[in-house]
Amino acid sequence: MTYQVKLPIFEGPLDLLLHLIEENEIDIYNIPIALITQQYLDYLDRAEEIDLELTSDFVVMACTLLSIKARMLLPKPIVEVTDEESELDPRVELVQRLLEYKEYKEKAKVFRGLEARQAKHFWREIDDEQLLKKFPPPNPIGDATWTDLVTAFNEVLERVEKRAQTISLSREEITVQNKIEYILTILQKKPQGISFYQLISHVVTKEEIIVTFLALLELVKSDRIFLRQKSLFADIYIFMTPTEEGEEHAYSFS
Amino acid sequence: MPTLFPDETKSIIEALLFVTNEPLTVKTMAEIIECPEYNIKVLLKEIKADCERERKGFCLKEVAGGYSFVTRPEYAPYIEKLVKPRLNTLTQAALETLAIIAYRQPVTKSEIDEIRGVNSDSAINTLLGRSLIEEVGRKEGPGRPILYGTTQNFLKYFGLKDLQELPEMI
Amino acid sequence: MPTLFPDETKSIIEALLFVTNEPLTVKTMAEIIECPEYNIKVLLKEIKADCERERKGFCLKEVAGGYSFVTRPEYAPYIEKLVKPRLNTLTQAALETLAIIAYRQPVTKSEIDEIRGVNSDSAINTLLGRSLIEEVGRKEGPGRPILYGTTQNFLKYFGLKDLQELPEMI
Repeated sequence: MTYQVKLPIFEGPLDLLLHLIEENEIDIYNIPIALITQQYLDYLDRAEEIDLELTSDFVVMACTLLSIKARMLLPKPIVEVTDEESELDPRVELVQRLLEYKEYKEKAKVFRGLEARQAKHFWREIDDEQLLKKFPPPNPIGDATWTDLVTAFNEVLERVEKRAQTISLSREEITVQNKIEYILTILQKKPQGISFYQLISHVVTKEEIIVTFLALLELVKSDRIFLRQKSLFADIYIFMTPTEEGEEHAYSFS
Repeated sequence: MPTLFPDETKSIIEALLFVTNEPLTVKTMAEIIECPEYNIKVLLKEIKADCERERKGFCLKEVAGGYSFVTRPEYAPYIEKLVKPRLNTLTQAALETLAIIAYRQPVTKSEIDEIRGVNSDSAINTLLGRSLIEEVGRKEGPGRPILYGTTQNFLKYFGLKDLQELPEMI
Repeated sequence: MPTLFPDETKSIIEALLFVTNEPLTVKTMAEIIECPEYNIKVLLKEIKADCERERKGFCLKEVAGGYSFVTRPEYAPYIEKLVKPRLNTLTQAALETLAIIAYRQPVTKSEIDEIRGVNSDSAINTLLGRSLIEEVGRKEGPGRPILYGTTQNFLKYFGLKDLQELPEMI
């Protein structure tokens, strides 16, 4: 018997964020970013666990949240009092996007209502064939000429060609889980450690860098690896955490 | 369905007659409304009388064992002015379908659908109704689907002597 | 065409409304009947009132810039037994995308993606396929992206008179 985990599906990262905000009854202008980020990441974890297809947009938003969280944790630089207002709240841009999205989501709800109302109105079925018998046109082709016929045929052929040319490119799915496994395999081969830049040297997409970073955070959190950095902005070195038994244990989400 | 007042039943009959262009039998209406056929018959008489008395633009007509709303014959000149332009011109879908049949005949509906990428049922019906295409046989194979080809009428209206005259495709 | 009595003009309007399932504009009716638009408007009001008073099975509705007879919503359960129900309802993603296009038109795909925070390709394709939106031009600038807007069918689908009705929706 398969056990099915029910997880609400969201239209996108903003939809998920709005849901979390509503669920926690939070003031949208004053989002407790640490709490929301945690809940957001939890959702992604669970979604990945039950194999829900999430687009990279969700991962990008996770990074935005982490970046806001980081900026809010950083001590405010001591600035001499200037004329300028105190620095901008890092959440402002996100709040703006959420508010705008929320507005359209509500409008979509109104459309849903109109759609239901209209579905109860039925239009008269008109049978043009019957009308044709009653009002036979003087000329069954109207003002069409054979040129129109050729044009129409050409258009169809062009469409066929276009359809044939459209190759569906499968999006490379990079999950945090996969990345974690990949990092652990690399580290087993390199007990001397590996640098972050080495880890992402062959990576081409922004998404994959982000996923790599998330995987590292996850591994640090579960104490499977530890990081070292010689100085500020220097390359980050990644090492496997030595286990007491001197052997590695299987990674698991918890 | 809840119990209905006669007036309400009458309105429902009107709604049913309005929405479809097929003649409706008393039996069908009685089944849908869940009421005796006798009641339907009485109400149909009333509807007919109402249309006459109020000189509506449409009247109730008994045709082919059923009932149907039809427009008053004396308004035909006005209706003609409204529908002629619509009936006269071939839609893009009909034109495309006709072009495929002309160049690929004999051809089946599913082959046409395949080429156009959409269902061509209504376009084929239009073309049949205008006698621009016709059934020219059946294809061998499962289901023995109908094969379509163009008619003499098609050649006549496009001013072609025969199919060889069809402009060659680029 | 001969000079008509107002009652006759009214009947002709009813007849015209009976043979089309697209909203008829006052202008079209006035041209066909050869009478001033003002008279048509007055008579349309009368027809609307008649339908209400007599509780006909259908009523006159102002939609998508024209007028059309549609069945009364309360009889939908009976009508659904007779004719096939309407197309599937739109998905949440399609509705969100449509809401953005309706209020922001003309708008590009990337502007829609930006607001929704996700890719809207498949939602846009669904809406194009159902003729609820269409290309209305190209935006100046790099890549000259396609601009989308809503169609007449959009107004018909949601039962709106015109786009002016939109801002009041909330």
